[in-house]
Amino acid sequence: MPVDQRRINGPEVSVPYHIYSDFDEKSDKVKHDFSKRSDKRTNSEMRKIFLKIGIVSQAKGSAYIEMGNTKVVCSVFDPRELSNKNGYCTQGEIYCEFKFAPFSCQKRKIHQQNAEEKQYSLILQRTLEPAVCLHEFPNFQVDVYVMVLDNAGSSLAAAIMAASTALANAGVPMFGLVTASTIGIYGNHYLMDPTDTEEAICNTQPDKEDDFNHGIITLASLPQHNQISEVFLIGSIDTNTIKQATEMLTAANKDICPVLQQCLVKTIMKLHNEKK
Amino acid sequence: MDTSEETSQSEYILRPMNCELNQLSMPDGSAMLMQGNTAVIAGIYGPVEAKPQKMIYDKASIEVSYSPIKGPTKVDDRMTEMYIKETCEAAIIVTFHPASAICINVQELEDSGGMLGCTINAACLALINAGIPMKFTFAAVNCMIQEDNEDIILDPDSIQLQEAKAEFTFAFDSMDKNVICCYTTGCFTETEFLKAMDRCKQASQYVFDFYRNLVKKYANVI
Amino acid sequence: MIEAENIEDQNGLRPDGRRALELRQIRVKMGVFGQADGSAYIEQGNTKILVTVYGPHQPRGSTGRNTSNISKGIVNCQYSMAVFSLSSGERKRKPRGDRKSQERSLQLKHAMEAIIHLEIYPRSQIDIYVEALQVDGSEYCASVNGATLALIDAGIPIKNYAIGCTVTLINNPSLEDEDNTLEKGVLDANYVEECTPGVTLSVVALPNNDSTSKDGLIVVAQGAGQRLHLSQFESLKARVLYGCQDIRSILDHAVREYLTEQSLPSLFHVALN
Amino acid sequence: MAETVLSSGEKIFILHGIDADFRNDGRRRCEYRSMEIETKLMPQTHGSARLHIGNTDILVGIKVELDVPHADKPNEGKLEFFVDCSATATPAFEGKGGDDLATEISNVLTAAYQTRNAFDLKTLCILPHKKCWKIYVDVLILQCGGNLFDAVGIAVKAALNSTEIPKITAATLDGGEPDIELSDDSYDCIQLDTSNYPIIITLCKIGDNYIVDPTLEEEMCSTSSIVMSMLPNGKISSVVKLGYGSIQFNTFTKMLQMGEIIGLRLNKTLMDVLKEENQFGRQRRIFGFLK
Amino acid sequence: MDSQYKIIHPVKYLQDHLAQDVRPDGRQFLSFRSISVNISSITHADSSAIFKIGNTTIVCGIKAELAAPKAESPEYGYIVPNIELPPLCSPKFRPGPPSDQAQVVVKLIENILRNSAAIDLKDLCVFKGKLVWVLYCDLMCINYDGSIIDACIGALTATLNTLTLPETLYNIETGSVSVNYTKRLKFPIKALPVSVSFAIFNDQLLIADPTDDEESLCLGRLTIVMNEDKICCIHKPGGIPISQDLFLRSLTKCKKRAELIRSLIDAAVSTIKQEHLNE
Repeated sequence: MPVDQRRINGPEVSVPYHIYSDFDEKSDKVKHDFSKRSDKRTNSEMRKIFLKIGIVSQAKGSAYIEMGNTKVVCSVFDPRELSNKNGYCTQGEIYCEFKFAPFSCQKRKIHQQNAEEKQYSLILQRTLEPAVCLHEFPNFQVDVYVMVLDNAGSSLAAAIMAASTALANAGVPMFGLVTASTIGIYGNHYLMDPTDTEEAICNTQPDKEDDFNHGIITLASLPQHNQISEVFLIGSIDTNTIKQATEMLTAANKDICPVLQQCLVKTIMKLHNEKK
Repeated sequence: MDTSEETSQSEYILRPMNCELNQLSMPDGSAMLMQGNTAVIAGIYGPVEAKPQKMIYDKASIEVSYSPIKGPTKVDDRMTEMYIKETCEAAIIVTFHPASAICINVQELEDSGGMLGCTINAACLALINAGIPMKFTFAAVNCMIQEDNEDIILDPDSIQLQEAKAEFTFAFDSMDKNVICCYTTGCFTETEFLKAMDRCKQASQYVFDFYRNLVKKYANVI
Repeated sequence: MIEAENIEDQNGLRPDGRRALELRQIRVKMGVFGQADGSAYIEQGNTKILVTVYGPHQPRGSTGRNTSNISKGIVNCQYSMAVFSLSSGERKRKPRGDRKSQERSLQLKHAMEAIIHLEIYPRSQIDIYVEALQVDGSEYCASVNGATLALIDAGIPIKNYAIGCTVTLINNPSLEDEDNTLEKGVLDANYVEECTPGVTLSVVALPNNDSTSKDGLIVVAQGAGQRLHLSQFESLKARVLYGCQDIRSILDHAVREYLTEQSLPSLFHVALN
Repeated sequence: MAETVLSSGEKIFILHGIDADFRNDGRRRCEYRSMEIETKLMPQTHGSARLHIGNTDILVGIKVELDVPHADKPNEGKLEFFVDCSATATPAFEGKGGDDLATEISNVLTAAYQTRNAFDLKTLCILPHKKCWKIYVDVLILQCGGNLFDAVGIAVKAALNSTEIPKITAATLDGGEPDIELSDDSYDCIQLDTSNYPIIITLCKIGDNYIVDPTLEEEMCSTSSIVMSMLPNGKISSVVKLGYGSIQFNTFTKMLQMGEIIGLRLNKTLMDVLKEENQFGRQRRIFGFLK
Repeated sequence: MDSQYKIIHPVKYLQDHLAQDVRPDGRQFLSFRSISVNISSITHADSSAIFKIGNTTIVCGIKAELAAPKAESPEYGYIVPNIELPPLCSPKFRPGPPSDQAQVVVKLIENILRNSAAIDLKDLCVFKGKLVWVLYCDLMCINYDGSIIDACIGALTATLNTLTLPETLYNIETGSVSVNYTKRLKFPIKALPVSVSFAIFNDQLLIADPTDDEESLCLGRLTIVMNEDKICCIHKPGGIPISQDLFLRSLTKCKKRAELIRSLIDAAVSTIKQEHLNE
């Protein structure tokens, strides 16, 4: 790989220290206990959501969301005219860019977007498109930038909610808010809002068990309209389980919606009071 | 054209300076400057039409590219470019040429200490040669503080620099001798800094004199 | 994989059993794709090339904007190699965009500009896209041949067939004393022959119907690292034009067959077979 | 996909046709077009397949290389998908034009094959920490006439099914350095266990209905579709939504169920066909693009 | 009215304010914005800090990795600073490779780190000639509102101050590495440089801690980095010439400010230590 001359470069190869074994060679894989989660939640309990609006003063709209240790910032800018590559476009466009900060994950991320981040960018775009009145800004593009500062699981769901709140904060016309949540499935266990270690467990299949459900589902919906705006499933799950899980997720999404609404209303009220 | 024999006093304070103007045929102005063994060549194109992305509607945009002697342009060189750019921007009357660009290209030829100062001086000479209107000319002087005896050495070469505790590069304007740019490395105290600045300010006069003599000479030739 | 030394094979035969002036089997199919304006598939031995032609249409993108010449049509070529196309076993990193592909695109463009009646298409663009599916030597020449066929399929008027053929000089000092036809250059080299330390000349010519008169050469390129003595050039040229003539008659036959097939009412299709 | 523009009248016509369960080409909503598939058509690859459905034309080549395992997964091999949208499909794909679509398709493929239930990367390991196989699945899209995802999914499975990995006769560690010996006989090779490889099914929502195997025109009438990958044992290994529309919850579950039934049937048919082709043996004539 | 005026005629808007001896955000010429530090909030980084100066927000995270040292300096580890000015933080930036500005800032930060001798690269050595630590210091700008260097240096020093590395052993015979995940050692920091930025306007008008609007309209910028009682960097890349008097004024102002920032970082670091003890 050519060296990037636009940065200060370290050594050519370096390895994270996590791959090395511990001093005392204990069995490094601790069996995960599904009756008790590391943060003392029940399986169907979500982490607390902390949401703050307008944290990026330079942006048109912005939001910061914390779900447990997952921290995501999102900002939205003024619409820009589309570069006329295919002639006039009767609909507006949303451009999303999703990035993990280099220090946000167990493994250091490189500065360019990797395949996963590109995929998440596309998912984010598809999630937001049904919610935004694209016909209101023809031939213009709204940029949505998402940065995950700390990824402790369910970062995609957090990013979706941050983005939808930031869009609302920026005053982009929308049909409704988008809420999202994630569920991890491992056998008969349904783990709502999994942490990153739980995500890693749900992603791997135990040995010699073919008929075993495992996987992660992220579901984004427009709770005000009872619509699903995006599903992202990965793993190996049968249809009935998916049905059951999506039901749980839709219910959760409905519950989250007031949190977002309240936060938006509070910001408006604060602005209003300040003006007075 | 050799000018070294005339710089009578400066030899004791600064390394001998040599300059040839109009070395390059393509640019609108060019200067090859040697300060001791440090040598650079600078060429100016401009004012030319600016690229749409870089155009500023009410003034000229200044683009600098600095190429090191070997290898591709790195992060370090961006810093040099920024210093040249902002120093020249202060001197050039940018509002004279709205929506146009002035390109300054500097090529390193040899580095034996005081590179930044040398590039700034070469850029100034090239700007004079190109006839770009300027508010004032500017001269950069390099100096260092020695590690053991804390002496200030003006315009050190690369061997002297190995014993430097701190190194300073200042650029002064020709009118009030105020500081246009200032670049430092190493740790130093406030008094050391002020002393160094003072010494450099005095030395800058020799550089300005050098400019004047040089221009006089070339004016005759032309 | 045959080692390069095996080329020293006696009896004047080449590693794949061909004579020096023998071409590989050429198989052609025109109109492979329904959606393109013109398309062709050509096989020269194991070199397999797919070409599609779109246009003439309104110029678009960057090519359309910065054209100084509006009195003639624009030819836009893209040469791309499938990542799995290399016969040598390794996998290509990128299908296009590397220097070699860009150079090929440009050479192809020059060749095609020479045969298309561009003056009847002012302010329009013709796209020629080449996809190399399998590469076993002479792929540039095969793509020129394929592009010509695709243009015919698209119904774009051309002046003549542009025919590409390679001639390879197998420099082998050990063979010098023998009378050797191989020594004077072999036609339509495959990958192994191209890898030999000789020089490979890719030539695109516009051969005429009668083999006597020779039309101008258009593209001469690709020296494989070795110098070519000027005295050898004329004999190589003669050889390669002979090869072009051969290819032309094969392609011409294929085109005529295809067109008769197409012009017959569909009922007759069965009868023809 | 060479630039199709539909008027609203045409769109309504297609929509009404689908409402009546009678599509433009005479198919019903859940019917596929007939497909042509040919495998092992490219001798320079370890496995290959070409799929032709309607106007869609896909070529898949598989190359296998020796590689070093990832440091954090020392006993797993590697599987990499690369999709190239060739400009032969449409001039819009020229240069980097097709990259967005290509990323989307390779993302779906990666997701579909990610679970160990589908593809066990451990089978590709030769010597832990030292040597493993890396399989490159390279998809070349030569023409698109709708339903790319399904077509790519089938073609990839067929190509993997035809893949022959050279047999390793000896793998030893010589002073910390791996030493691998491959079998001399080029016919002596291992086949991949494709029994539980997924296939991809797209359910395209048009109006109030959903259809499979949409043509290009039908795709233009749709605002959203569900792309799911089905494992032959009845599991779903990935689901994503495409398009800018949203879907009602009930519709979504119905689509999933429909996809499951179709996926299982399609997979069975595919495997039967591949088996049939395999019975022709090595003497089978290869048609390629000459047919 | 105010905001429209600002958009239509930004230069005049600022000048009018300055003529009234007040800045657009209500500050006096030489007063600073409030700062805040938040330490160790990022769980996946080896150490981290969020540093805010007014609106400007920088998140710094350090990831430590292991690598072989350079042959010419077998006992020296690596420190790799990097600043990201993503499009997220301001409409001025576009996606893509680092802009010229980001490159200059990162170079400056590297210079400051080296000049201040805040860290000894020998402390990063695990086994001479075989294994050393690489500290990837990523500075992420979340909100870009001027005085970016001050915020970066603040975030970086706060992060370095809380950095701990797991105890690591290199076995020379087998060449294997083992890491003690439970025992983390504090990384020693030798100095605590503090950077203070100024903007200069017509008639030698000095403004401390400029916002983005002020920075983009000013005629010259000056950054001074203090290292305890010494200066380790004076950065003035160009712009309007300034007198010696101005240097003196900015230096006095800088010293006071540096003390404040240093005490703030110290306080933040010690509360973290306190928390650790309590756990």
